[in-house]
Amino acid sequence: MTLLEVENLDVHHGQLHAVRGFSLSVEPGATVAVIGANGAGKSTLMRAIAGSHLPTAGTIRLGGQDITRLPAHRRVAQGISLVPEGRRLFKSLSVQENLETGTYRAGSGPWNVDAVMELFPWMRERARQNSASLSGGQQQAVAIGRALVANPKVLLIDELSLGLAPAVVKQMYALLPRIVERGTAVLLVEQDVSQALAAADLVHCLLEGRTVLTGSPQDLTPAQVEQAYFGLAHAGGGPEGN
Amino acid sequence: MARTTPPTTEGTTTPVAASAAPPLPGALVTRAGRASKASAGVLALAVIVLAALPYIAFAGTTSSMVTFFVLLIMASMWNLLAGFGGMVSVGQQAFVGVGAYTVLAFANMGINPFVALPLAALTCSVFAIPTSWLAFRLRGDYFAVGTWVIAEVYRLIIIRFDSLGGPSGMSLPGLNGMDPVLRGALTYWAALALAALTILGCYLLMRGRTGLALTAVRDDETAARANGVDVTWSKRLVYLVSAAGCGAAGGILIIDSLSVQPNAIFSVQWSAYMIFIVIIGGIGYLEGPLLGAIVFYALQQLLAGYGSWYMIILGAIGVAGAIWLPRGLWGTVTNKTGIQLFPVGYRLNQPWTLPPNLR
Amino acid sequence: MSPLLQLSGLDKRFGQVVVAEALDLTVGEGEAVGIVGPNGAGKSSLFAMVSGDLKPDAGRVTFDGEDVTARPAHQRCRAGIGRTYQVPRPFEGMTVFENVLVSAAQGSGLHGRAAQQQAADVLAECGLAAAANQRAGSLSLLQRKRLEVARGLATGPKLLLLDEVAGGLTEPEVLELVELIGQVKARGVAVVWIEHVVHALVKSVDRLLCLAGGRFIADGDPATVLADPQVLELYFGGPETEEGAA
Amino acid sequence: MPAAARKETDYPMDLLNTLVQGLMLGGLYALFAAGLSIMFGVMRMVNLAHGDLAVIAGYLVLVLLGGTMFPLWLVVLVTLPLFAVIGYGIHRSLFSRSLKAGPLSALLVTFGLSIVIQNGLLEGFSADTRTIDMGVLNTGAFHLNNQLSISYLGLLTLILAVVVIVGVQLFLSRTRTGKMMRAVSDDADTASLVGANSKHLYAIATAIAFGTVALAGIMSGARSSFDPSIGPTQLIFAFEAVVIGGLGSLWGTLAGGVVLGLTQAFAAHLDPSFTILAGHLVFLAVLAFRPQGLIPQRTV
Repeated sequence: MTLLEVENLDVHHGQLHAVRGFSLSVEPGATVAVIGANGAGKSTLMRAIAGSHLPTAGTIRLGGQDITRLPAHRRVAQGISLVPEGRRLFKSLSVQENLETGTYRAGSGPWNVDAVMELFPWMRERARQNSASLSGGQQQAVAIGRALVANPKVLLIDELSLGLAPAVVKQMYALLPRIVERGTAVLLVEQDVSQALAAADLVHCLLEGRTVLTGSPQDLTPAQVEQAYFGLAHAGGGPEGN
Repeated sequence: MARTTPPTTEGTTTPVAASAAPPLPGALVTRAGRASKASAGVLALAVIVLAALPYIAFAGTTSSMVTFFVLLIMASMWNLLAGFGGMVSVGQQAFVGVGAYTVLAFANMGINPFVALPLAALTCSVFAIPTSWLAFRLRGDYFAVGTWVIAEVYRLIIIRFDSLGGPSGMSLPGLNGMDPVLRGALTYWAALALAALTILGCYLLMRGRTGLALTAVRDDETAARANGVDVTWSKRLVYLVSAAGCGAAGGILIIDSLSVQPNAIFSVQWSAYMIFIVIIGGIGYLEGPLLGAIVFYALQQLLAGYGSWYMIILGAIGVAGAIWLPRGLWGTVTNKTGIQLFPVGYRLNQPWTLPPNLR
Repeated sequence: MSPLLQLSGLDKRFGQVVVAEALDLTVGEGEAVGIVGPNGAGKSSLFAMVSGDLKPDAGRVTFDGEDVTARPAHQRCRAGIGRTYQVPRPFEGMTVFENVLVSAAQGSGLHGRAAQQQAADVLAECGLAAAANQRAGSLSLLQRKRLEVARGLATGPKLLLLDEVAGGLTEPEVLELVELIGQVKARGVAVVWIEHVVHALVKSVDRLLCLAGGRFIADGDPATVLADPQVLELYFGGPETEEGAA
Repeated sequence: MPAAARKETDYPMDLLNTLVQGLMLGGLYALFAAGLSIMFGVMRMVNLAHGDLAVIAGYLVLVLLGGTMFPLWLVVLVTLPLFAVIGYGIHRSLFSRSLKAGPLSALLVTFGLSIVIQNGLLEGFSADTRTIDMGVLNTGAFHLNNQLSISYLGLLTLILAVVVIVGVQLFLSRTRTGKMMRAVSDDADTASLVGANSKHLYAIATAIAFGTVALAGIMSGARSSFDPSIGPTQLIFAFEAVVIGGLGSLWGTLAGGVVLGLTQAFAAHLDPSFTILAGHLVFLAVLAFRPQGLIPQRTV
């Protein structure tokens, strides 16, 4: 049965029609990636699924239940957690406290603060430190941990690799299987195409708010992806290329 | 394309003149429409009728109208300050008080209070310079309460001067010998003249180069700065102008009541009135204070018999207005109809709205 | 080309985040420079430091032979630095014409008819003449982006900073914008353009730089920079993984 | 001269007495300021009706004492939670709407509320001044020697101020709700992504602020007389304590209250008519030379 189902979603960001007729479905235990250049509407899409930004049209269903109009803070208990773009840790809270905020409306499941600290052993030593003193990669880890302890059915990650050193990006992606193996589906948006292609079971490429290319990574050629990504050829990147 | 008509520059073209004839093909912009031509006429007529009021109405009526003009002046000044400068002050009573006491001080020196009125305005803008230096360190809510404290400081300093009556205040010398009817009429005319001057002054200010910059500051400070507007200078100018206006209003108040009481003249109530009038009328619109003052005055007349209930109702209306009618009455009207009483805008004329090859 | 804008040793950090580290950049008169780079690389902060919205922690900004590091934003604008904002910031309560008139009157210091003339001309050039008397708050995204450019131009700049003016536009709209920037260049105005819509950028600039982690990692003609392994790695994680994914 | 000589010898004791009185007055100001500081710290909102709420609490206690057979401690115990509940309700119905309508709106709404409260009280209780009779608390004091005495009420107020500030500090740092409140204050949008309902949490902050200001109003009503119009004065003192101490820092607020109390006490010692002005001038001096306040660090 489909876990998360998005149908014909339209989202406006002020005057900007950021997401246009977007549809997607995520199966339990799957990793789905949405790729695209900046301004393609990826973050707006994630925020709409998480409930921070109400869509103008379309429906979002979780486990068959319509949650399109549910406010963000109530979606957490339903099983949706978002790791927001730019980490957005609570800067006056310590590492431990940041993780604890995630348990506020947590569902039951394998994740708790201890389990996250086992995943990232360095966190134990720095638990009392202010989160603003962490490096970018460490902040990203805390942000993922904060979302995980709510035991979401679907974990949304907005720009996992953003602003991180390549080595750290590899570490972050290495984590994903360990999250998925405990039953959580992952939906992520990414500018870093290669990592997304390597990690995902299914890829959507977004250009100006529309899906221009979709498929499993094995079936897509680099030329197709590059075209869709930069929009160098119009009409949605056919395999003919440049 | 003949573009031989004299240049249309701001300030020199009155709304009446600009709309008297249809714009010539070469005129670049128009500054006023037909509605404003009518409204200018109505306003001028209103001023003339009001000026004749002491000859037709009872002294009681003209005396209560003085309050109306004072409130109109204060509210216009607060609108300039908060609506265009983004500075929400709860401390404008500082200048109301300083203005009143300046008239008193000059009267003590033997200068006619009516003559002292412009001096009061001037004194207030001088006082506003060091005040702004301190107050401009604060933003938002803190600016509001900070200006309030500054007003309190002015009050506490002034009551230390025994020559100005100390904490209990004193009566205004210099007008005692005058015939009460004549004095009442003179006060009325002074208030009317100042109110008309305030509105005209605001209009001319907002119509000119500075007004355009101020409107930009109102809409987006950062973008205004990036497009060459000296935001700090604009704000300081507005602050000084509004101090002067409130000072003149304070001067009228002491002339009208012939005495001053420090707690009353420095009361935060004046700020409450200004805010109420502007919020109800429409903040950031020149028409707002005028409409708000009329509503306020009407409510005052209607509810005057109910004691403190009057203020309770005013407060409640203010709360409701701030939440549900953020643009005020005038903002709502003008957004729906596009009507403007005081057009300060520019309309680019027909040929210029076409692409160059079609002009 | 004599240098118009010179940045030397700019440093800026917000807490742990470095947005500029010993940053140097020289832009010649009339030169068109593009800047690409991932989100959070410090591109918008760079503009803010040039236009005076943001104070660098260290380093100097020299414009037209003068050190402007300590000058406030409005003075830099009057000196000839025009800019646009990534998220358009029109004066929503004013008409389009009035918006541009603010820049013409305050930014380029023109008075009366001359300012109005300049505003009208810029509107025509930017394809906004027909919307001149509309309220800026009612504009579409494309029109807002054009208005940003129009205001920047009306300040009479020697240097125009464009911050993602093509983002969020449809393909034909982007092409119209590219044409407009071409006209600006033709008038001898230097342009620095930050853009994610890379194909629009490469059509317009002579030189491309890539900013990452607060420093420039590539600088050269657009084709070379876009083929630079470091740049590719930023976007696609390096050429070898690119093949690996196929 | 014998008179002058006697004054000379008493001078240190005199100063000590002023210091003690100033400290206790500072405690009262800190108690007033705590609520203002909490609301600013959590939701960046200045409640201009803050002082008037304290006055309502004073009148409510008077009414309850007069109308019921309840002893004072029970009346206080009823009043504080009642105020907290009212605070929660007012936030959900009024403040949250005004916060959404923009920063100007919140200021205007609370200012309007202040006018409504002042005039409502005037209508209900007339302009006569009143005091809350707390029996021995009002009059009693520890007499350390014949110059130096510490009044029960002053000491209790100071202790309550410290207890309230420590208590709120512990609540924010130790409890789940307190931590979420800090999270919401940092970034309300992100906090909603971990399940925080910012309206609810803000309303709790308002409830705490209302409860503490009610306590301040009661203590102040026992210490000196009050009438419907003194709210704005209380607000200004509280505001000065917050700014002197440093925005958003509760410890700073305590320090700010004490600085203000000491300033006023020493000024009164020199010239009673200079008392209030001296406090204002210290406040303006802080604005001019140390706008970040004494303890600028944000702890709320």
